[in-house]
Amino acid sequence: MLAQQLVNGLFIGSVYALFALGYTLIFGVLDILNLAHASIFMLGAFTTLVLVLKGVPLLLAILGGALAGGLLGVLLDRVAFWPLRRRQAGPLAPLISSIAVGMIYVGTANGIFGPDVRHFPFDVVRTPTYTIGPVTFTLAQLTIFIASLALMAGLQLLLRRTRLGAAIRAVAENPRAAQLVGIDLESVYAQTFFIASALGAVAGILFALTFNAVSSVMGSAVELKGLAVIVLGGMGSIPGSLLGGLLIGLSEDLSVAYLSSGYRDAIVFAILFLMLIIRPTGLLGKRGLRTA
Amino acid sequence: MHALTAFYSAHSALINQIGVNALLALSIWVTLACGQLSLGNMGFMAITAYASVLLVLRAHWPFFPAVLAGTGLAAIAGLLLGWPVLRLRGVFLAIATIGFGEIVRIFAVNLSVTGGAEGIAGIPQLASTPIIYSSLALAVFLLWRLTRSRAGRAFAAIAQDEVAAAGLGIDPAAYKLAAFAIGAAIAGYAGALSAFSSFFISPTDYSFGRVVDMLASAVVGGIGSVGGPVLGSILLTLLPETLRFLQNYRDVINGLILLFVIVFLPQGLWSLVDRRRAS
Amino acid sequence: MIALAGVTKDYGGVHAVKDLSLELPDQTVLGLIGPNGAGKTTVLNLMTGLATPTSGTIALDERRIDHLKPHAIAALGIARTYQTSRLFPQMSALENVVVGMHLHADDSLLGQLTGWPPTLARAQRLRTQARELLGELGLSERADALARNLAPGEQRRVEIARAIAMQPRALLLDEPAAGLNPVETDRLRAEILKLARERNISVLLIEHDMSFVMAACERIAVLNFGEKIAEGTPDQVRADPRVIEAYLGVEGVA
Amino acid sequence: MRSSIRALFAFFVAAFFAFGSLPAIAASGDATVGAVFDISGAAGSYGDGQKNGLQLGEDYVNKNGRVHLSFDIEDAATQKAQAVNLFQTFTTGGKVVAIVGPTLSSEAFATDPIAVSAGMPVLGISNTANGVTALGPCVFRNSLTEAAVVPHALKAVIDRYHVNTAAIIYGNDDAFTKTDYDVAKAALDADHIKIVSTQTFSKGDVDFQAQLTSIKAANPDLLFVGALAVEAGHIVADAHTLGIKSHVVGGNGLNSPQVYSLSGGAADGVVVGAAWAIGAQNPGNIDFVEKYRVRFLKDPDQFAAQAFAAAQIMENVLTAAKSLTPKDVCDSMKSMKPVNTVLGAFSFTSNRDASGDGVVLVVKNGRFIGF
Amino acid sequence: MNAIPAGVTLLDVRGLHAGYGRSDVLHGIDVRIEQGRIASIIGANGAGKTTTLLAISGLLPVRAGSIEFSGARIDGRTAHAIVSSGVTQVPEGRLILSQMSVRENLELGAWTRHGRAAVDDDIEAMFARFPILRERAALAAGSLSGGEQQMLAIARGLMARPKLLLLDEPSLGLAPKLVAQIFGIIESLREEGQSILLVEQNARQALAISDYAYVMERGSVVREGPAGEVARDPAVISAYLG
Repeated sequence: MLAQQLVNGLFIGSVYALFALGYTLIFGVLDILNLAHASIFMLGAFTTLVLVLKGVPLLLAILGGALAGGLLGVLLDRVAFWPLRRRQAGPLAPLISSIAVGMIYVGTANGIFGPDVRHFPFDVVRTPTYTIGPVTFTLAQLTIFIASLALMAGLQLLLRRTRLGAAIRAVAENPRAAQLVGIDLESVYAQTFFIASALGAVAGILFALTFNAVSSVMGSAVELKGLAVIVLGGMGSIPGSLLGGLLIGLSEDLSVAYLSSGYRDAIVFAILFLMLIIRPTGLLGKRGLRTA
Repeated sequence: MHALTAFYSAHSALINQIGVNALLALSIWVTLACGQLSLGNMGFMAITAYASVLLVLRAHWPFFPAVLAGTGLAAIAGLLLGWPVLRLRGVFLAIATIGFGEIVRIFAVNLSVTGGAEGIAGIPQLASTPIIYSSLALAVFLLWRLTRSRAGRAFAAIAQDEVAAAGLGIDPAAYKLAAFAIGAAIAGYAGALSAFSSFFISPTDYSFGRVVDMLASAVVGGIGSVGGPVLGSILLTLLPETLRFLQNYRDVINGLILLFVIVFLPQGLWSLVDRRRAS
Repeated sequence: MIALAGVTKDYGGVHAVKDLSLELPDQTVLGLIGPNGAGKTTVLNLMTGLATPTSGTIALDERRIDHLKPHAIAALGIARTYQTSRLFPQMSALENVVVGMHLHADDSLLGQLTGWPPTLARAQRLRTQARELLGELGLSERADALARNLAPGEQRRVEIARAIAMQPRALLLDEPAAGLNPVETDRLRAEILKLARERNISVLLIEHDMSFVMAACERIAVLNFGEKIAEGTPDQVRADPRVIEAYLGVEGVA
Repeated sequence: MRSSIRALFAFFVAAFFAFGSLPAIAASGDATVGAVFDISGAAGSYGDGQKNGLQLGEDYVNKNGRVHLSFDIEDAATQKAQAVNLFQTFTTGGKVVAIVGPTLSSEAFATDPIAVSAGMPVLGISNTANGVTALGPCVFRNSLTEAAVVPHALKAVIDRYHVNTAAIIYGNDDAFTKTDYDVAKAALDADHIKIVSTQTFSKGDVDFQAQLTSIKAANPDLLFVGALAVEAGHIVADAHTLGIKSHVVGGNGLNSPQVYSLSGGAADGVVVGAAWAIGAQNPGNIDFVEKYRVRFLKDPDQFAAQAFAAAQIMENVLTAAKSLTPKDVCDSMKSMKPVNTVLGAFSFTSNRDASGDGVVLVVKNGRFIGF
Repeated sequence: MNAIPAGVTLLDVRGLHAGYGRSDVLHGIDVRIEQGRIASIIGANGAGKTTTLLAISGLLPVRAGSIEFSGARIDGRTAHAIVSSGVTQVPEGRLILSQMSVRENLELGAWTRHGRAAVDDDIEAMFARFPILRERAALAAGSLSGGEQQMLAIARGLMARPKLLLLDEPSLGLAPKLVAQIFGIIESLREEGQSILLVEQNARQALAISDYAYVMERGSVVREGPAGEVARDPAVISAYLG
């Protein structure tokens, strides 16, 4: 049973990690806690669902969902953060404006799709189940796990090895210094939001495909977990969000298995709380995005 | 006059909700005034609400002693939470306190004394509109006086530069703990008033969304002065009621209005009332 | 009055301050100079509780203060200013100075909460005193301006007024003349010396402007790589070959 | 800019005073009945079905012509405070003679006392928690509680198969699913079935692998699921994926097309104790299901059926009432004779609860049929 | 390197107004810099020297007036576009990227340029000019001492191959010995033909290495002329040179 619980934890944890990646990227670059991230997670899934129902092949539909998520992220930045940036508002205002945009996004989904839980046609998502020894898992779960790792590695490479990555790191550390060497700040912000939000959307799409459920409130399932992940792993740290995600996933599954399922979330939050008290920078924090 | 009584009898619950929500927004505001973003206030609400309701229903205490005992409990919980999180700032503090609030809620779900998910029904209606509004008036007055006192100056100094404040002999830890305890007590007290004016409580009443509402009310109203959170609560409590006709699209308009205020009214709605702060 | 004995401060294996012994006697103006990164600001941080010595002791009138919290050290009468302004940006200059009176403010909380007239009168008196203090530093007209709207030179003086408002025994100034031109520098030096003399405040100041240091200080200590390489009167220090080598440069002081 | 902000503010002040007259939009017919459902928010999918069912019921009643009836359906958005305000508006507006709703039991505990003190009858159509009808002498419900349906479903499975051990998974942060647990545990204990594993989850969960892995290790003969439709669908799917072979049993919460739409073929064989069967052959029901499909392009669920039945009940109650005042309507409800509804022949017990044992259904090829 | 012959006007600022919040700090500034020369702006704290540089480099919006650079208007352009057109600022407080390595800082300095090989050559050139940076190349820039950081900041500014270098208080907070070194660097840059606009508190030394000087007071230019003349002006001596 332990083996199965570990595998369960790794799968769900990799979704948390992928979701938290966008959170952490935006926090690292702009010092903003973007509470609208969960709504982009949800809208990405809805976009893919609509595309699939229109007959678009699944892979293309996932790409479409990611693209939509990225664009919604850019829009979010434009309406919620850009005006505040211009007048150099304190940290509280962006928190509230991201909540506001989250409400608008969720409300739009609610208006269009209603409150029902939607699902993909079963012939699209039916995946074979594998049993290896004591462990059972589906192809979808395996895919989600590998895709999460690959996307995280990709982001890490982007930040370390590319021109855009250097610009993002420079802006993250000191926007004014970045401007002085000729980096277009707004363009870097927009690209950061695009990447972070596209990743959030992909997390939502994979989540929806694994559990075959899409609903306007699906973001709330990961919203607070995402926070726990980035705190545990270290705000702004990309390997941190992977580690944090996997640890939260594992702690959930193990506390259900060996402690009490009723207190599962309490245990997650207790870990989060203790982490903040003992080491506020998280397991891999401090090094942060800047040294990725 | 008749129209007023008729209006009151049709909307007394809503009027009470506004009063309670204003107190809740003030509870967030107190910690903000000391530079701390504390988002665990739904936990304090729950602690006082359950404690005072159980004291009244099971131990047959009178209303006010029960509520005050519960409020004291919340203040103690505020100190106990405040102490370990003292050195956390900004979003880290916010996240830690959210964790606290969620833990309280999960305990309320799992304990038997709280009635678990089934909650506690049949709570007597002891928190009348006069009680709620005189409490609010008193809280506003005391907090307004507080901001002008030595302690209030210390709060503001810590909020703006903690290191410099300490350099002037202000003990940041003590004042931050005090702010935590005051905020917790106000949140708890408001939670009790809410419980004793709504017949029924259950853990759902103390979820994360609740504290988001409080914070939004405080910021939309304006955190520059004590009147802001009250104004914000009036708007944000009325908004869902007035926008009901939009059905599933209601949240879109809700969000747009919230966004509008944040983007175009940096000092919140209060700046419309108090022109000096309008810039 | 304040005595550092054998103080060492390590940051991750690097000595920011090494085996430093230094005394700030009563009613003295002591200068602390040295190249960038020599550990001068660290010394101030150690003396005000923002940093804790790795080893060694810091005492105020024989009383150990090296493990006290910053606010407790401030309460014992040590005030300071910072390299870059740490005024409370959303408060007026006057309010900044009133907050500086925290330790001596006598408007009780209960009196304020109830609006008790004698308390309100006491609060009013604090404001009057603060206004006078700002006047002494030539800031009467700027008293009600928000601190963040003040010019850097004005901010510097408000910060000094705020520190003086604490009624300290010792005042530690971190580069008070940085960014000021010679005329402004001279004026500030005069103001500081006058305030210190009138109120019996000992001053420790870090400064790069040698004319300021030489004119203001009775004694000067020189740090290099966290170690004290010289201490003495301005003339002694100016002539010290080690100081010239490490800090002043061959050309000496202009 | 400044003036437009002032205008906005003035708008809200005006709106506040204007919406006192909110229920005035109703009442074109003889009697208006208020309805408070959670059409949006977390419980939106239940309120949605309820709204549809009630709208269909309104047409049905008015076509019959025995009484002219209109429902003023308002959305409480799964916010207790909003449900309370709506109840207060309805009870003080003088326009409605009865209220249908609210959607959740937890809301009912907060709203029904308002109706009780105003002498307004309430008909709950989805409140299943213990003690709801005890709130007052005019609080009724047409929803069969879990206590009424779950033991029958369990008994049916235990009688048919070889069952020695059982496991329970339920949502412990929801009054409805918590009641499921209490009822199922009592029933299993009474039958001396050993409970080998008890697991809980929270509202909104989608991943149940951890709990089900523990259950699989305990290898029970029967798995009782105390959940609402969406979570139940995921549980059934996950149980299938993990290869759990136990007989799956559930209550009213599982009586929804969502259970098989979310789990695909995995739902086959799930046994459900419920108040209503989509395939029930009484003529009223066949007609209802057909009309519902035509109008809303999907299958009705139990929430919709119970809402439709509420309209049928109100039709009889209002026809028989001495006058169309809340008091007489309440009296008429108390003395109501059995009525033919989509739920079958319906009557209230002396405690104003729904009488009857419900039905036991099983999922076969994606449809609910009699067990 | 420079197409424009020495002595021709490179930067022409006319009637510049700029400021923060509601009030203007600059009330119509005129500043001109010729190709291959050093102009310096001296003045009291808060006179608007840094504000002038921020407005030129696009970090602060120009409220009125014009800025012409190499014959083209650059006021209203974004900061990064102005860097691309050949104006680079080495800011007060250095603003090096302390968590990135010294080499990465230099590479970022060449952000607006293309051609990897030329950039690498220039990094080598910087290492030759500032040998200490070569020693520290792989270290996080934040671990450098104040003087080293100032050298890195100047080197980073030069990496853009600017037609005009704006230096804001390069000697601020540096020990006297290092101040002399920094001024030595500036002087050698002029000898190479680099046009520079220098803002300095240290008026005496600034005037000593400049060709031309502006004296600012309360947001206006109150005196200008060849640096030698300004340095001998009795009013300037009593106000700024002490």
